[in-house]
Amino acid sequence: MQEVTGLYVIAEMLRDILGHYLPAQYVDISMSLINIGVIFGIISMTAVVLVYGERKVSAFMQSRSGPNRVGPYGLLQTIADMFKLMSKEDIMPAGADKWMWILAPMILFIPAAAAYAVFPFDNQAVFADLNIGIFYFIAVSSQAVLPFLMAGWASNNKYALIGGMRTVAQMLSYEVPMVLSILGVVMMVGSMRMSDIVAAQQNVWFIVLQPIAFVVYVITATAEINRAPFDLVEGESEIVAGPFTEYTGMRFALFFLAEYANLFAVSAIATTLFLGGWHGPWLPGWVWFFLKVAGMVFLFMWFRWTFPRLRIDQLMALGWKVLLPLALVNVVITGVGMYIYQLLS
Amino acid sequence: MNEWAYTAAFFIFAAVTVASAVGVVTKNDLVHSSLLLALCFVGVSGLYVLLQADFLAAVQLLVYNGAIAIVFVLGTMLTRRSIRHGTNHSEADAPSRLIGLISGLFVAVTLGVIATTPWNYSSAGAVQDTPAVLGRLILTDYMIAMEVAAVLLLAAMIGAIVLAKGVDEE
Amino acid sequence: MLKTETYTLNMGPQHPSTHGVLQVVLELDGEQVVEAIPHMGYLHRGIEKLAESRTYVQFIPYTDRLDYVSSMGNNLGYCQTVEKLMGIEIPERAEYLRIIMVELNRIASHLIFMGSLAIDLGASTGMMFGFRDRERILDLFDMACGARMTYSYIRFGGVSADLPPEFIPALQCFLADFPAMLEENHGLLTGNEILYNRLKNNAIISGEKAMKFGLTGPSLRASGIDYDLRKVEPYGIYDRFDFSVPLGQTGDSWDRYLVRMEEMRQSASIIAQAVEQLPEGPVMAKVPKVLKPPVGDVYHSIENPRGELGYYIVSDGSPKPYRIHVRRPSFINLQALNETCQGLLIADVVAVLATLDSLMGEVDC
Amino acid sequence: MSNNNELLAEIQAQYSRETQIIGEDKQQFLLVEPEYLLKILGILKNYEAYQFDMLRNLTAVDYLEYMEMVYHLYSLPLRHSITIKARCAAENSQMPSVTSIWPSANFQEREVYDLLGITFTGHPDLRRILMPAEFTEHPLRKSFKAGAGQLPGGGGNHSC
Repeated sequence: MQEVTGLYVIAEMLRDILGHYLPAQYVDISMSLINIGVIFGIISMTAVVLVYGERKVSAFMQSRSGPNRVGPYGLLQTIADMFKLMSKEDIMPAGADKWMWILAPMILFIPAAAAYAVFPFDNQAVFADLNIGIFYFIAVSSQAVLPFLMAGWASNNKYALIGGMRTVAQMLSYEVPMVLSILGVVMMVGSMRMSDIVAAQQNVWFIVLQPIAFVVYVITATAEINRAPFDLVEGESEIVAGPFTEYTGMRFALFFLAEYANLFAVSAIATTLFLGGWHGPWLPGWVWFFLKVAGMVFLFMWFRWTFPRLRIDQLMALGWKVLLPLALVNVVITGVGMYIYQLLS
Repeated sequence: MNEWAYTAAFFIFAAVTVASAVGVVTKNDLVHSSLLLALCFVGVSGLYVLLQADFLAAVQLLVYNGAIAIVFVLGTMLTRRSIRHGTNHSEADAPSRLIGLISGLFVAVTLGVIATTPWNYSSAGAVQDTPAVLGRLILTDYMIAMEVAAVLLLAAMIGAIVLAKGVDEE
Repeated sequence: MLKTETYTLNMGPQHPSTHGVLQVVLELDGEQVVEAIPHMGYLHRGIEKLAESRTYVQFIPYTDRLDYVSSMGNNLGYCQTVEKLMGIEIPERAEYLRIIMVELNRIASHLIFMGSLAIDLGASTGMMFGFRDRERILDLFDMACGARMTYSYIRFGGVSADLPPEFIPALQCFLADFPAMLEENHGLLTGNEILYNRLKNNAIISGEKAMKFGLTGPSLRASGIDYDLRKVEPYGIYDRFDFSVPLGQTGDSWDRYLVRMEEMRQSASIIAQAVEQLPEGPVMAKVPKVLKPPVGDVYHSIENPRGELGYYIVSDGSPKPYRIHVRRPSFINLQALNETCQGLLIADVVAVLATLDSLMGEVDC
Repeated sequence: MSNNNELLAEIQAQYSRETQIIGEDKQQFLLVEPEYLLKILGILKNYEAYQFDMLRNLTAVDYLEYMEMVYHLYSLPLRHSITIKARCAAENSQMPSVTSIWPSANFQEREVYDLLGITFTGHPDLRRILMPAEFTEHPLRKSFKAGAGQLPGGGGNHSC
């Protein structure tokens, strides 16, 4: 094990302080609660920061200045928007399936938040360092399909329903190459534990050893979180806003919160799997982690603001005919490479 | 903390599983039924976690909830919306009564077996790295079984593609 | 094998990509279009009826509001028709100014086409680029006539005002920058694999079909039919300029896009030639205060960015027209929508609407 | 566009029974009897000497005593144009549809039907195109006086 640094030190300090006042068994519970609180803090902060970031990035790419009125450099624009959304009228379409309609955005938020439990923000700073960490992430993020479908169906709106149907087609087909692209990394590490994966990259990042997997992962991840050029689910010029068409105010905001939470999540996974997680010289580990995540987020934003949208048949063809074989080939190459490496050493 | 937390978690997951399973049968709307089925799967995977079978729990989530339940829900949603009420009849007609009777008998027999079996408690600790062990088993002892299943699934997939593509009219 | 039922989806009149208030009733089989029937009239203002109670001059501002992204062309078509009816000769300088304005407006209009096509296909940056570049042209118009959208700049006998001194340097600056702008747009959109795949071999309208639908303008030329009124029936002084008419090969959406992109370059070349040859002199002929065209009727058409814009005017000798009919290219081009969309996906309907480039202000008149 | 006077004279000479030339020297048109309209237009489109393959513009004018249809034709291969007119009664106006010759007349004939109330026989889909379906009048008729409240609901509720 490495020497203990960064966030873990803070956590230990906190644990010490709590230990003075509370009996031992409550310290664990309190620390869990604090961790959960921190994770929710991160989720809501990422949404606020990323919405602002997205607007500034898009403005930069479109030679505009972006938000610049509310607060210095428009920093408070997202906060203002949040208040605006909260004050909006809550409209429910006639003929909507009431409970399903209300539950959909809330349920969507659960997998988005649950995925954060396994991110190694820093050395030892994982809420739950499961031995099936990355597999847990895949399983949890696959749950995002149902809420979209519920929202689309419950809205009693054809655009929403088409959007819901597209979600299923898209997410199910892109999950397969995504899993296979991750498999290459898992094969090399021999473990699905997030901290093991990061530790294995101390010398060489996996983006060097697994370039194909990285490319496949980035493309499939873009599709998983429904961002351009794979934003067919909301495809605003075709189906208005897909499943979100009938949602207003806070419910609409919840969808967006989940979208940005997911954007952060896939970037964090890319960082963990391919970019060496919290490894990096000079700076503390968690700073490196967030810097790399920011880089990935920027990449996803760059995609969104330069690419047109694919058509549904092209999307499916790309997923099944290009990415899936590519990911399979990568698995084979990895296996052969590992075998040769073992023979040589 | 651990003891009562686990107990509480068990009862919560068990309640969710049973309640949603009952809902699947009694709900009047097929779409609601299939969504409750998804919830039931989630409850079951929670129970797996409590049994320290976390890999199995994740598989349950991914395969049953992430794929099978979605296909169920999708299928039911594609039926026409206007006639969705009463798509899942639960009238007390003769076949329903018969099925109810058989199910009741099945439950009674199962409960009886559970109650009368002398269960042995395993003293061995839970396997820590389940995926590795499972992977090794699948690729050695159960190789043929897995390959057979794979071929079967492939055939099913080809069949599905043929069905979905349809045949030209002429 | 699997039996599926079709369903109806109302696209519009309030929809992000119908470019105004067009309603397309889609009959869908899954995402595949069985039928796409356009319903228009949401923006119908009865301009043709209004014309009958206005004098000839009073009708000029109404033409601005037809195809409101290429108002200069509408002004020109109407003024030339009335001039033809009355036999008014206009000064040389005015002729050149008209050409400069109309061609600038063609570029502005095609930039909007490019932008709206981009946003309809999900590339919002393309739209921003289009509108950003168009802004330069609107500034020029603002300089010349004080308006950015509804110019009424071209009048009977010439144009409403001579250019301010700062106009020509600004125009030359724009012309110098324009190739770079176009290059940037090509780099963002034309070079994009996804855009290419979305448009190439999609929604093919053969030359024969284009004639059947009555298409005109770039959409017709994309199908390979050489019909540009600036060449086949040069109005104004178009015969004095050296330019080529870009033609498409297959008539797919990609050709419709490329033809318009190339037309922008040709327009810029026409403007450059016009600026070079621009004579000094008056910009307005002597035209009577109250226009009373002789009894008779006349049809005259010009090449507008969206196709053949024709005016049919019947005069009974009074100061007010007896009847004005406008042949609106957008309206007639919409005939292609239904048949072209059949068998395509929803996403393609949007692309077809964008590449046919119908503008509702003109469709509904 | 120059109206080709010699061409007009030639056509008129050939089909003197069905057509006549109206208008002065600079503005000459070929007036066709409605019952021969389809025949003459068909000849104009298909005969090698004419080849009017493009229907540029189609509209109608209300002259109170009669309605006048105007067809502006153009030939892509031969690059010449011609104007054809045809007249029908102001009441219960009826005209043969030219959609069988030029399918592109579809929308324009619908527009004329909608705004001027000329019924086109043989049109595949003769519905109102700009005005709401339940509107009963024809606004471009000279007898139509525009005013408020003529549309159902006071405005223009389009019901499709």
